[in-house]
Amino acid sequence: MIHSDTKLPDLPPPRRSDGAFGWIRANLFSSVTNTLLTLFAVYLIYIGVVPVIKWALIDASWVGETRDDCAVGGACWVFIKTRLNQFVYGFYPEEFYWRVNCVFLLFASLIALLITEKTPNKKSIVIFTLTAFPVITFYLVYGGAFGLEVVETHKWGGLMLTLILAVVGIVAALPFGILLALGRRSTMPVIKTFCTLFIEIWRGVPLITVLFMASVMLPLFIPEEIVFDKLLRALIGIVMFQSAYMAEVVRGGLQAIPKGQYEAASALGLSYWKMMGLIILPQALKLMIPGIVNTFIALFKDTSLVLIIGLLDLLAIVQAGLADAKWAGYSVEGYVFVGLVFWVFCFGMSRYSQALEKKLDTGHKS
Amino acid sequence: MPEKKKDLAKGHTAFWNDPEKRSMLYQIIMLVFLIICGAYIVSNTLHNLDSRGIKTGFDFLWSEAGFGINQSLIEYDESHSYGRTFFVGLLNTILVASIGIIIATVLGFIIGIARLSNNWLIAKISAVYIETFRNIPLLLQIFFWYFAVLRPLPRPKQSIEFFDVFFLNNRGLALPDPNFVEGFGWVLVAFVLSLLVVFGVRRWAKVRQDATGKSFPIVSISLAIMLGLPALTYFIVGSPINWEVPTLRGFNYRGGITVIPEFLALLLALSVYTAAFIAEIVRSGILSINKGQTEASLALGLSRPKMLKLVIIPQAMRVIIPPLTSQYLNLVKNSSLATAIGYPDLVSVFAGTTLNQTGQAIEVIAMTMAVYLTLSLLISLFMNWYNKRIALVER
Amino acid sequence: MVEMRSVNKWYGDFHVLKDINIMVRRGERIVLCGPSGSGKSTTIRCINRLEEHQTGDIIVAGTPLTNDLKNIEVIRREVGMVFQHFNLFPHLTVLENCCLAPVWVRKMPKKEAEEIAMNYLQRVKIPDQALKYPGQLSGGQQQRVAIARSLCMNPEVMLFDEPTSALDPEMIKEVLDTMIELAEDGMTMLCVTHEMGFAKTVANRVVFMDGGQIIEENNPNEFFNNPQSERTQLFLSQILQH
Amino acid sequence: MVEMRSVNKWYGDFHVLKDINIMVRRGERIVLCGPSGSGKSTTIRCINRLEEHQTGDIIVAGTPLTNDLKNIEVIRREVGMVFQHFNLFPHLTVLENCCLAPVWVRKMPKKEAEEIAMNYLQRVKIPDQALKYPGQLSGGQQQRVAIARSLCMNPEVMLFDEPTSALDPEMIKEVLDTMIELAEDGMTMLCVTHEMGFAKTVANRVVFMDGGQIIEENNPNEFFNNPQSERTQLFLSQILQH
Amino acid sequence: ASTVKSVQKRGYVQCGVTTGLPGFSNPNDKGKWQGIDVDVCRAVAAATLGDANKVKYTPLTAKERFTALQSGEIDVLSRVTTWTITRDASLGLNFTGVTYYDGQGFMVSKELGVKSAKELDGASVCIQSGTTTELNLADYFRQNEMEFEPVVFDTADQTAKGFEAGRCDVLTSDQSQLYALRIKLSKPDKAMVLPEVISKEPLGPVVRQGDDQWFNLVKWTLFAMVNAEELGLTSSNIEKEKKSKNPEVQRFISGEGSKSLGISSDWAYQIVKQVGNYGEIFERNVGSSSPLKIDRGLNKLWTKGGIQYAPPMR
Ligand SMILES: Nc1ncnc2c1ncn2[C@@H]1O[C@H](COP(=O)(O)OP(=O)(O)OP(=O)(O)O)[C@@H](O)[C@H]1O
Ligand SMILES: Nc1ncnc2c1ncn2[C@@H]1O[C@H](COP(=O)(O)OP(=O)(O)OP(=O)(O)O)[C@@H](O)[C@H]1O
Ligand SMILES: [Mg+2]
Ligand SMILES: [Mg+2]
Repeated sequence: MIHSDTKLPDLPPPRRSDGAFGWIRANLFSSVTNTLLTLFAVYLIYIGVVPVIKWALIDASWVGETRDDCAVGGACWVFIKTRLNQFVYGFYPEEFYWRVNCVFLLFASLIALLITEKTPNKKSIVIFTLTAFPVITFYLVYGGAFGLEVVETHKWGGLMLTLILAVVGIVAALPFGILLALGRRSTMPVIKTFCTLFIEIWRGVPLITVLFMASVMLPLFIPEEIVFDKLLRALIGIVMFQSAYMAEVVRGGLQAIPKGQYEAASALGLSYWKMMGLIILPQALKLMIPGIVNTFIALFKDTSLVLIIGLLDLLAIVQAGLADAKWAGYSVEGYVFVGLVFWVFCFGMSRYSQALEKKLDTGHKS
Repeated sequence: MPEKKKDLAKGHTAFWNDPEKRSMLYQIIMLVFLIICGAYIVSNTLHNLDSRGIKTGFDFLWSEAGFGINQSLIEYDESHSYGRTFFVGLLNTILVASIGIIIATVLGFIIGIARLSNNWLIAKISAVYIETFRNIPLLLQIFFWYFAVLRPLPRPKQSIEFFDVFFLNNRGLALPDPNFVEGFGWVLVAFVLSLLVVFGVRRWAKVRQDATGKSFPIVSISLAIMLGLPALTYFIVGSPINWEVPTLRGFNYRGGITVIPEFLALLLALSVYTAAFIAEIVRSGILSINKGQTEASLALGLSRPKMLKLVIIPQAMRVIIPPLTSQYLNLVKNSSLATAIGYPDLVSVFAGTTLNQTGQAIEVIAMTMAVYLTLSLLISLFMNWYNKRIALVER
Repeated sequence: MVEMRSVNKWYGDFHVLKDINIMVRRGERIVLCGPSGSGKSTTIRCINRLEEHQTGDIIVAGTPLTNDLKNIEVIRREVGMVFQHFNLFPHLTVLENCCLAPVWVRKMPKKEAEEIAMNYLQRVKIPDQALKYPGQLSGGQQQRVAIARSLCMNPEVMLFDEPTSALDPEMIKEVLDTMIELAEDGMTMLCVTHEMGFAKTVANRVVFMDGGQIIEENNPNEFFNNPQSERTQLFLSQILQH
Repeated sequence: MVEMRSVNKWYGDFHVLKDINIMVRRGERIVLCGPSGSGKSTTIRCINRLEEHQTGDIIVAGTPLTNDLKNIEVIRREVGMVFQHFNLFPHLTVLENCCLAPVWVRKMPKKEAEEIAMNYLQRVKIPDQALKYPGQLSGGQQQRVAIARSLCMNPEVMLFDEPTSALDPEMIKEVLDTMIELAEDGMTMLCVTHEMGFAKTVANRVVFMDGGQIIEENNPNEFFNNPQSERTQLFLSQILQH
Repeated sequence: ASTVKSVQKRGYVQCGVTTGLPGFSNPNDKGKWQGIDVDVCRAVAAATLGDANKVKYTPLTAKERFTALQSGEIDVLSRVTTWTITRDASLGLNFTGVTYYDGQGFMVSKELGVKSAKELDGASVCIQSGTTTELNLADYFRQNEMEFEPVVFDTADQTAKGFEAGRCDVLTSDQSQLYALRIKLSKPDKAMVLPEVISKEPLGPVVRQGDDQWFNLVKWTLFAMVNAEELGLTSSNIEKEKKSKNPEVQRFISGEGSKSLGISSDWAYQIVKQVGNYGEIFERNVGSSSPLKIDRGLNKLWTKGGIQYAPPMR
């Protein structure tokens, strides 16, 4: 029995006869439990979100110069506005803001170039970002060459310091992380043991004790003649700590490279370091980017801990601003502002890493 | 054992080209380098300590501390030693970390599962929760919770009361403290007895379910027995516990047990923050389970909750455990941020006040780090053991 | 037993099932075949609501398949399904796999469920593997466990979605044998398969699908020896070349 | 060219290679066959030190294979190897894959290396794919790139480890053709393969291994038509059944 | 190594200060540090390097301060630090003198209606961790057989915030700090400082042991400032007084002792010129011309009924 020998036409799907209402039914009220959950969720939103919006947007004050310009009951964003420069640049001299801005601009454009798909010559941009860019940044921000006046590190602060700590931390941790990961996979027991111990110890202790050690105890361990800048010492602590985490990311990346790649490389006569440098690491690094971004997010958030050792990062400088008697009582605004800044950065990065992970995921199957 | 003759032409091999000798050389160089570095640091430190007249050694642990701590699980006052402050801090760290781990795990699992709910609103709220708390520094959240907890609470005089025995105010939550008097032994006996009974009932219920398929409200009955029997005994024997109910005297409630706001804030911050990460782990763990498993369960007629409980979660655990372990480790380490709001944990009490009063930074920091390393190690060991156990079931 | 009346289904804008009409009576054995992507899997997955159809009616054992969760539950209980990739639960033993649904869905005593399970395991000839984990079995054995697992729910209809296509040749036979036995015992079956030998042996009717529609439906004899439609002829010539 | 003298190898306690003696003269083409797990791969992997043998001598192009890194380097330069799974470098283009070793190991100028590479790509008939990435090629094309990559180092001997077993049937032919051409040009080859047609066409000798030992060694004619050992006969009967 | 030498080589003094305490060391809107403790640092820099601005400030919490000094992270700790025997004797530190005679007191919210510290039985007390106050507090309550709950914070700011949020009934600290913290409250009038002073808190700069030259330098920087006030030398008149006939003034300006201290001979002149004498510093930072308006009290010169007394410069 033939049903129909002609090809039936492709019809468009039926419009949901029940429209938005049907969607709501299917997604919110499909069963009793579901309905209860929905009501619960609506209640949560009602008690959680409504007052916040009222406080932060509707009743808030935006214009003015002093606290008298702020209405009671709403958020006083005036406070943030008047101190914004300080929150971004710390106590960096105002006349030199342009130097920091240049770095911000350069950094932003490099990042933009790196995350867009179709940038030509990505390799050289990566190399530029990892080598020349830090040098340029150093001379621009710190000065001391090309006729730029020196700006001491203790004047650095705010978002700028947060970014510097995080970026330097991650960039410097990468090579150490790679070495440690290679060491941990080594067949030489001494090196393997050392790297494993190093990684596990740094991963096992809280960052604030590491920062404490770096900031006030490090000078005990080195000869009196050698002096390090405080910021530099905090950075050393962060880099040590971070390289342990980075090593684990790298190890994961290395493990994902099939054994055949190692064999093919040795069969072609490449030596260990050439094999690593030309074949394994370039492939592994690509796989590691999501992991690196995630580590970076963690580090970025952790930079707020330098407050405990007296560096004026974004959180610390906002707190210092809150201590100003002229603005006493606006701490919520301050914290919300800091939270928002951190959130925007971290959320953006985590979205990027998720997208990347997805891409790599499909990329592997094909 | 095969007899292994080491191979030919050994004599010809240049020392530098023999990989074994070469790796030996590397290792010796590394070792020497490490020893030199170590020696250098040690000698510098010794020299610096000496030239600056700083005392060393662990004698300080036995001298009187002289400062107060507002939460201690063991008996402590100003006249106790610095060594004891170490244990006070350690126990406080363990307290907040272990409760934090439990809450974070429960919350994380709930939210991770809710994230996959087919109720659109619930799924979205969970997503917002995760994305919010994951992306804001913990330190900031601790500050937030501290002031969020403190601000709405009244002063002690206007405390919020529950049943005249619990009092909530900005000094914390005051609870009655049980003092055991004679006759309490019977209650204990009754409790043990009730445990035995419950155990028996559960066995019986399981046998009955296996035999007849009828399920038995085990949880509620067990609870009733476990609470009822001791309570009955308690009244029969004549209330052998003197509840020391906190009373308002002077500035504050005295007597009883007080849960301080620092603890609450830290606990909230740690659990809420870590739960966001755990939720993501749970979600990806569940998603990692092959779609076929879901389909097979549905085709067998299992409902969604049962499917999660019987099929998906047991398999997902294998994927979940390793990253979960590192979240636990993070939580323990993050508990050291207690120092920011003055919760008396190890870092705050020992690596803070004690270090400052004694000035013996090296000893104190070394002890502190050793504690964290040990805790990390213990957690890792336990989780690895657990992972092995479930992995075995799986195979 | 199973009735599909002008069922239509879309994936987004893609029209996968076009006006499908199938009627399976109690005790009937229907084989569904057709080229890859023709919508065979989708059809049988609609029957126990692993996929949702958009228009048309599906009625299983007298219960109409609607959005009502109660009905879906009833239908799923009455319909057993065997997948291409077995989909056994790897964390449970073979016996536990079989008992899971009877105990938790049918609220059967464990003892009884185990007895039934052993009974069906016997029927698929692997009672001795009951305490092993699926990972320890060969593909053919796993598929037989999957069949036993479905049978334990005592379903009215069994759906098979290419049960042998993930198996090595030696194993195909053992699974087909099991299925033939099942058919001989009078089980109602709706089976997607390319095993034409099986179709010839047990099917009451063969349904041929292409491009989301049913092209031809006939008894096996007619279907194989005297296909009516051009597309069927083409398909059969390809299949039989193998 | 390649000489193995009573080579023995253990994996832990497991004796994989037992007293292997193979002699490959310049221009000779040897095919190594035997059942799975018989140690064929291990044997040829010992030749360029992807595995370490424990006793016995291996001499390649006059250089003894010892722990001496210099010797290993020399040997690896003289020995090309093609793997079952191609093992191309996915992050480099085809051309870069080919030039990598000449540039970094032989320290050849890039220009020259590229010329040579294009030359060999021409020979394996895919010069037009030079700028693509391996992921964009079919399996057969990838394997031909792998052959070209080895040839670029201008090796004295080529080792092949089941170069066609991961390929679809249509692609097997194109790879085998490439290998036959190579053989006709006089390349010294040691080849693990189950392609008996290939063995008959080009091999000077066929070596049959089982259980880590060499069971039989003969010219292809004798080997296929008049196998001496029972195990060879069994093996051949299984292979030729296909 | 000689700290004087290394400071001169480096070109600046590393000075440990608080993380923010008005009147003693506090960064203003522009991030410029101000306060008595800061002026001491500036004076040390003026003496050592001839330029009061060559100071690098390291904000330290109470907990970090001694470790930072011990480790060499800072050259001088000028951070409202109380001079006690344990600190002097066993921490490897030396106190160079007293810049501010202080005593521990209590601040309470006026609402409580408390008039005396003796009424504080059972109170929760906000306190900064790692201070002598923490120890004195315990002593005081024990001695008066009262109970208390210590609520410990890391920095002065946080302590004040905790007090303001109602976490504790009482804030205890050195009296001067209480005044400083009070003006940071959003409603300073709601809080009052109780009359009791329960301890002696001599505050002064600290240096490491084992470098007597540096120790002397810091010590005599302080004395120079006190002596300058005694001699009537101020930053505005010292230029004129260069020609003064008074032999003591002459000795002061010509920089007695500069050789053995290893610094230039106008060191004392530079201190007064660039930073001022003790009285000026006091008035400017905490006295009547500051928001704190603290009475000089014990910190008056010995000639005026106080106990600020400096050995003669000869
Ligand atoms: N989830 C989905 N979303 C969109 N399209 C889908 C989805 N699942 C299947 N399809 C498409 O629907 C069509 C029918 O798929 P179906 O799996 O039913 O085919 P089939 O006849 O079972 O083929 P096969 O023999 O390969 O199993 C195919 O074109 C397929 O690509
Ligand atoms: N790294 C290893 N450790 C231990 N045993 C190994 C290892 N590699 C291979 N073997 C064992 O050595 C034996 C020989 O392996 P080999 O790969 O040489 O066999 P083969 O003849 O190439 O087989 P096939 O045709 O499957 O490739 C096998 O039994 C294998 O299980
Ligand atoms: Mg299908
Ligand atoms: Mg092999």
